[in-house]
Amino acid sequence: MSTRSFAIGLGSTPKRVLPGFGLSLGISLTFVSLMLLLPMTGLFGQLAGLSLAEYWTIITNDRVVASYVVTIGAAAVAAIVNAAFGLLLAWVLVRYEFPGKRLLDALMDLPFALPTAVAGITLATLYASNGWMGRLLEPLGLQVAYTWVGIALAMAFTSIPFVVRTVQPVLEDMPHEMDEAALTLGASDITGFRRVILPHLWPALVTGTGLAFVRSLGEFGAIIFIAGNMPYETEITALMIFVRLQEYDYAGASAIASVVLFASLALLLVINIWQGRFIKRLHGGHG
Amino acid sequence: MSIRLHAIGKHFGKTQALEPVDLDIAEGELVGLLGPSGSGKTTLLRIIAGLETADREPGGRILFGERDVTHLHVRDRRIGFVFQHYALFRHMTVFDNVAFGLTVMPRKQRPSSGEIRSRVHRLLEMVKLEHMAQRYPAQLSGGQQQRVSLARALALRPDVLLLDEPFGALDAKVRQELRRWLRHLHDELNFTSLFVTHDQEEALELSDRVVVMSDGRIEQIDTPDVLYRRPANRFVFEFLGDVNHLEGSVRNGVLTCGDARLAVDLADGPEELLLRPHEVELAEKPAAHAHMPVTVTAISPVGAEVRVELAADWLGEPWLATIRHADYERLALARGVRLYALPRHWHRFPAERDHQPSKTVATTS
Amino acid sequence: MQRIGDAPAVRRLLITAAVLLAALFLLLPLVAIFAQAFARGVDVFWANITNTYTLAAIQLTLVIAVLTIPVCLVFGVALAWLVTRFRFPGRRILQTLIDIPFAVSPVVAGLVYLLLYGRTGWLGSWLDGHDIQLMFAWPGILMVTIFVTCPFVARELIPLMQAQGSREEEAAVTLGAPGWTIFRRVTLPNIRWALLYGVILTNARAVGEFGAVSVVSGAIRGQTNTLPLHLEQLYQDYNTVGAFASASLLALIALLTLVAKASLEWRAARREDHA
Amino acid sequence: MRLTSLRRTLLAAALGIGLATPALAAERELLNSSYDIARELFSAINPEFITHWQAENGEEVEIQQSHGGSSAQARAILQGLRADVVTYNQVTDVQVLADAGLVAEDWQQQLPNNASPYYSTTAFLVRKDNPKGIESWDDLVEEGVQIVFPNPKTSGNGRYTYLAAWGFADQEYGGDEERVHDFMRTFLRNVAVFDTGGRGATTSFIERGIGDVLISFESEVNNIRQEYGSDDYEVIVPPVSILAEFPVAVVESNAERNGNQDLAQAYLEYLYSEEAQRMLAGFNYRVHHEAVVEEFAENFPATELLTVEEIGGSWDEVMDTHFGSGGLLDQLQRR
Repeated sequence: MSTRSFAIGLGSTPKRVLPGFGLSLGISLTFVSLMLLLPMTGLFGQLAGLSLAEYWTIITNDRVVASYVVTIGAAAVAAIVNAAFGLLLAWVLVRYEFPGKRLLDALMDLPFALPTAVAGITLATLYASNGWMGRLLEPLGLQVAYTWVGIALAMAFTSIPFVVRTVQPVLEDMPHEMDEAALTLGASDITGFRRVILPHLWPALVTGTGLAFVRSLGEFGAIIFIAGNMPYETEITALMIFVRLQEYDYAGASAIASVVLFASLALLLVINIWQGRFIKRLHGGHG
Repeated sequence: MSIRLHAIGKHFGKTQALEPVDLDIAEGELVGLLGPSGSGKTTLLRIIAGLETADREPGGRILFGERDVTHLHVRDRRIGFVFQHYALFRHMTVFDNVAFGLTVMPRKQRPSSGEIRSRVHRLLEMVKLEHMAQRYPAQLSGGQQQRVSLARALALRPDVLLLDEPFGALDAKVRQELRRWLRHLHDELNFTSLFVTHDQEEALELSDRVVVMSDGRIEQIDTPDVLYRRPANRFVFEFLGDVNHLEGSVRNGVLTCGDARLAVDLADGPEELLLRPHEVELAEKPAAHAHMPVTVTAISPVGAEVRVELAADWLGEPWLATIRHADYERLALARGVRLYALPRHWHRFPAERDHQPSKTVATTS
Repeated sequence: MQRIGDAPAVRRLLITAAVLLAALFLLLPLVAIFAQAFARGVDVFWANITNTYTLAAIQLTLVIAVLTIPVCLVFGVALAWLVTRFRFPGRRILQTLIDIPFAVSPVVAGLVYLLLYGRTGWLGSWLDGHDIQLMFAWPGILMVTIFVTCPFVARELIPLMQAQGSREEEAAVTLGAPGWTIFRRVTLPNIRWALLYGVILTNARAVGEFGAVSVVSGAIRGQTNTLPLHLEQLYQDYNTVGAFASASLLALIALLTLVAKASLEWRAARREDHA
Repeated sequence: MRLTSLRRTLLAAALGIGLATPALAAERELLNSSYDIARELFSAINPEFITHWQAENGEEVEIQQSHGGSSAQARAILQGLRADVVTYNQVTDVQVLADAGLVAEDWQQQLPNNASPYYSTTAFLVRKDNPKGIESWDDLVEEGVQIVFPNPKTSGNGRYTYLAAWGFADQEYGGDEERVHDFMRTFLRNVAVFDTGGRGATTSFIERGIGDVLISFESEVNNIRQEYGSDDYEVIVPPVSILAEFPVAVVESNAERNGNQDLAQAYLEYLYSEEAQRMLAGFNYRVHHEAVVEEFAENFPATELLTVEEIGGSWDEVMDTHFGSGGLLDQLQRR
């Protein structure tokens, strides 16, 4: 994902002076309906075949519920780790000059560019107890592969660019007077960072972390190799969907998928609304 | 608290932004740093603030009173700094912005929250924004934001107040108002202030003394009055106001330029004389010492004086003269009217003595 | 210039931490892929790459990517133009809808296509009756690939076009330029880097998509196996070196993507410096 | 984006389609949908069959292979993958197709041995010298034994393992349900990793070094041992285990549509030929052809093989009571 893709634009939109409304509307609507909405009817068709009670039973099956806990827990840990790690990386990339900076910058997009299945087998190879990393970590009592730590790790890997690439441009655009104002008022580095810089980055950081979290909820390919898939302990929700498919239980799969889908969309919506409010406060909008 | 600088210079990479300078500012003084962009004035201000570090060589020093702050971090210098674009914290209310400096003090020195509240309210009262305390910066006008910024800078009762083009981003009317108000505030609280501006009018109006800078050098430090009347060099003279040029050659005490003649007390040779617009009088007839025919090309009777643009064959660039409204009426000026210019004073800055005091000659009409 | 966190010790600490973490977390996996691919020497690697089925998989993968890009391009540009240049009811909803592929797990994305176009789906049964096969053939793979990649170009363009506003286009309208000319001569030069960047991301994802494709591919070796699927099968076949050889090809494409992206950014940064 | 490069891209795309569309050769093509670990097996068998068919009929044919998880494969056919024949490792996956009317209802009667040309059983792979002394199922519930086998929820292989353990316990405890459940609970608790498929389990056991014993098909564990070095691992075939059939069937509607009925039938029948049976035995599958059985006798230790029916009734019942959502497996795994 790009440096700028998650920024919320503030440009105003004019009346229809410009040409191309019909054409662009036509293309967009055709595409959205055929490629996005029409297929989704398949999902809802399956759901329509379920009574509310059946739906409820499927999505509250205790093994499935356990998978929610594992998935959300690991995704939350991954998101929090990424928030810290992503902030550090964005900070270093924006604020400091050092040899290899461009390389580091380019490397940030690797998880998006690398197919998740490749990431999955590679992480599993690295962090298994006889892998390069596993060999170092195991003696320290930290088992990564086949534990929820591994799940969180795979999630963190696939979603780190969300945080870096949302925070980076905001940090770049932050005027240096903000730092200076804080310093002239006697703030220490830590206070200045906490009270001036962090609040400034907050919308971007929350957005990036939120997107990372959403992405982690749906990730399958990268996780499944390293998860261990123990019932109640290291089974993720995406696996529950996969299992239903193996059982030819399309309705069940659709039901669980719909939970993830709605949770993700709701979260995206909340992020958008919240960010809109925040930005309104920073940039005006009286009252 | 006085400010003393000794041999403070600054390089950015290979370019010298500031030649080593000395500067003394007395306690309670309000001093303007004036110069065109790139003259080093902002760099100097930021070095005093501690936002930039002066070059190690030649080992300059900065003293606030008796306190050597040369190697002190900006946060420990106890200065107030006002930024050109206000630099308010956008995510904080006006109140929180002003209170920031107090709330980040180490716990031991930090005033109680009640005291912070009353101090901030006193400051907001002073900048006439007490009713805006709970607003966010984005909801204020530029002038209001700059007042908040000032209140924020004063909250810590700094020894020294530094302002970087404080009114540069505001429109003319607000600028005028804030200027007067700053002068008041300064006289009332009596802190030592140093501000940067590129607007000579602002510098002359506001300052006790003005430091004129160009190309990383201090050209002159003086009161506005002296500065205007006795500019140290041609740069200062030209920078402080409109200038009319007269180029010609002198022979036997008379400077000739085309069909214009002016009696001067100078040796033979080429000369360039400079005149302020108010130093040019207009008359219907030439005088004994000056025969300088001109044509009026534009008149602008706005303000306390009338500005008249003059052109002539012997002039490379048109001249500007400012005359009183009474004279304007008496002479019945209109575009196309032919008159004679009569210089009352002129100034001369010989090139080889660029940095020497100027020679200013009054000619009696 | 004094800034927060400028103290040399802090700077050194943070840079070291960032570089170390990035090396362990991001670079090491990349190294591991190539290390595994060449674990049994260059010859074995080469034999795996030039295997008929691998070559077929590479070809299919590239074809899918090449077909996906223009579709995403047209859609992305049309949508971005629509939502940034006009106000109309439903604009926000439309903008949210294109996030669906981000919110849907790829396996589910494949599933919904299968449920619709598969033999038992309502469209699929009709198609089956007319002997048209979309699923388990390259059109199906193309369709799900478009589904998962379609937001990239649009998401790249929308913030940019929003920030730029439409003054320039309006100026062109006042000068009497026809619509297509406005787009080609005014809009396109302003957005071309973002556009290209969107294409790069689209390509990266199109080449690497596994979850959605695996559901609709049918995995017929030499026919409907894309490179990621082929990789997974080799892995299933105890051919670790072969799997990682394919993985290294995908990683190589990823690296090319990163290089292309980085060089675009540097170019953009240079242009800004000159401006 | 330069327009010239765009044009070039489009041109390449057009060329690409031309290349990607399978060449419509005159010869007939047969598509075999199979389970994912059978790739090498059919890579060996297919050329032999092609030669055989050419010799018999003078026609040149081509065999295409599709491999994947057995259930996913059957699902693909349900949704329109036009495979002519299926060669699976699970009866249920063929039955699904029969239920949908794609495969003859009496498919198990259409070919010998329940339409299962070869079979296998569930066996153990242990590390060198068998340090935990694992010989049979009851050794697996010992304290500290770590087991690796694929998830019965996602893998047919895993289901056989689960059922074999159940069958053993059922026999051992004479049908005492309480004790069988206890046994199974301990057995499942000793599982170190539940990979989604057989290959994942192998990787965990071999490459990641997890667990003391890998449970998989006898054919698999033997292949693994050959692949990864016979010195480091030992194959243990327990005295009691399960009969794992590898069912095959013609997908009639597809074969008809493709005009491949004769070819499909001949292909499956060929699997019963001595030639094919020998190849199968070479891949460590147990076969029925007597001469071949005799030839390979020492590779396949005698063991009591329980059928699925003996353990838990029909596959349908087994799937319901054991593996369905909320079934016995779920209950036994509940914390």
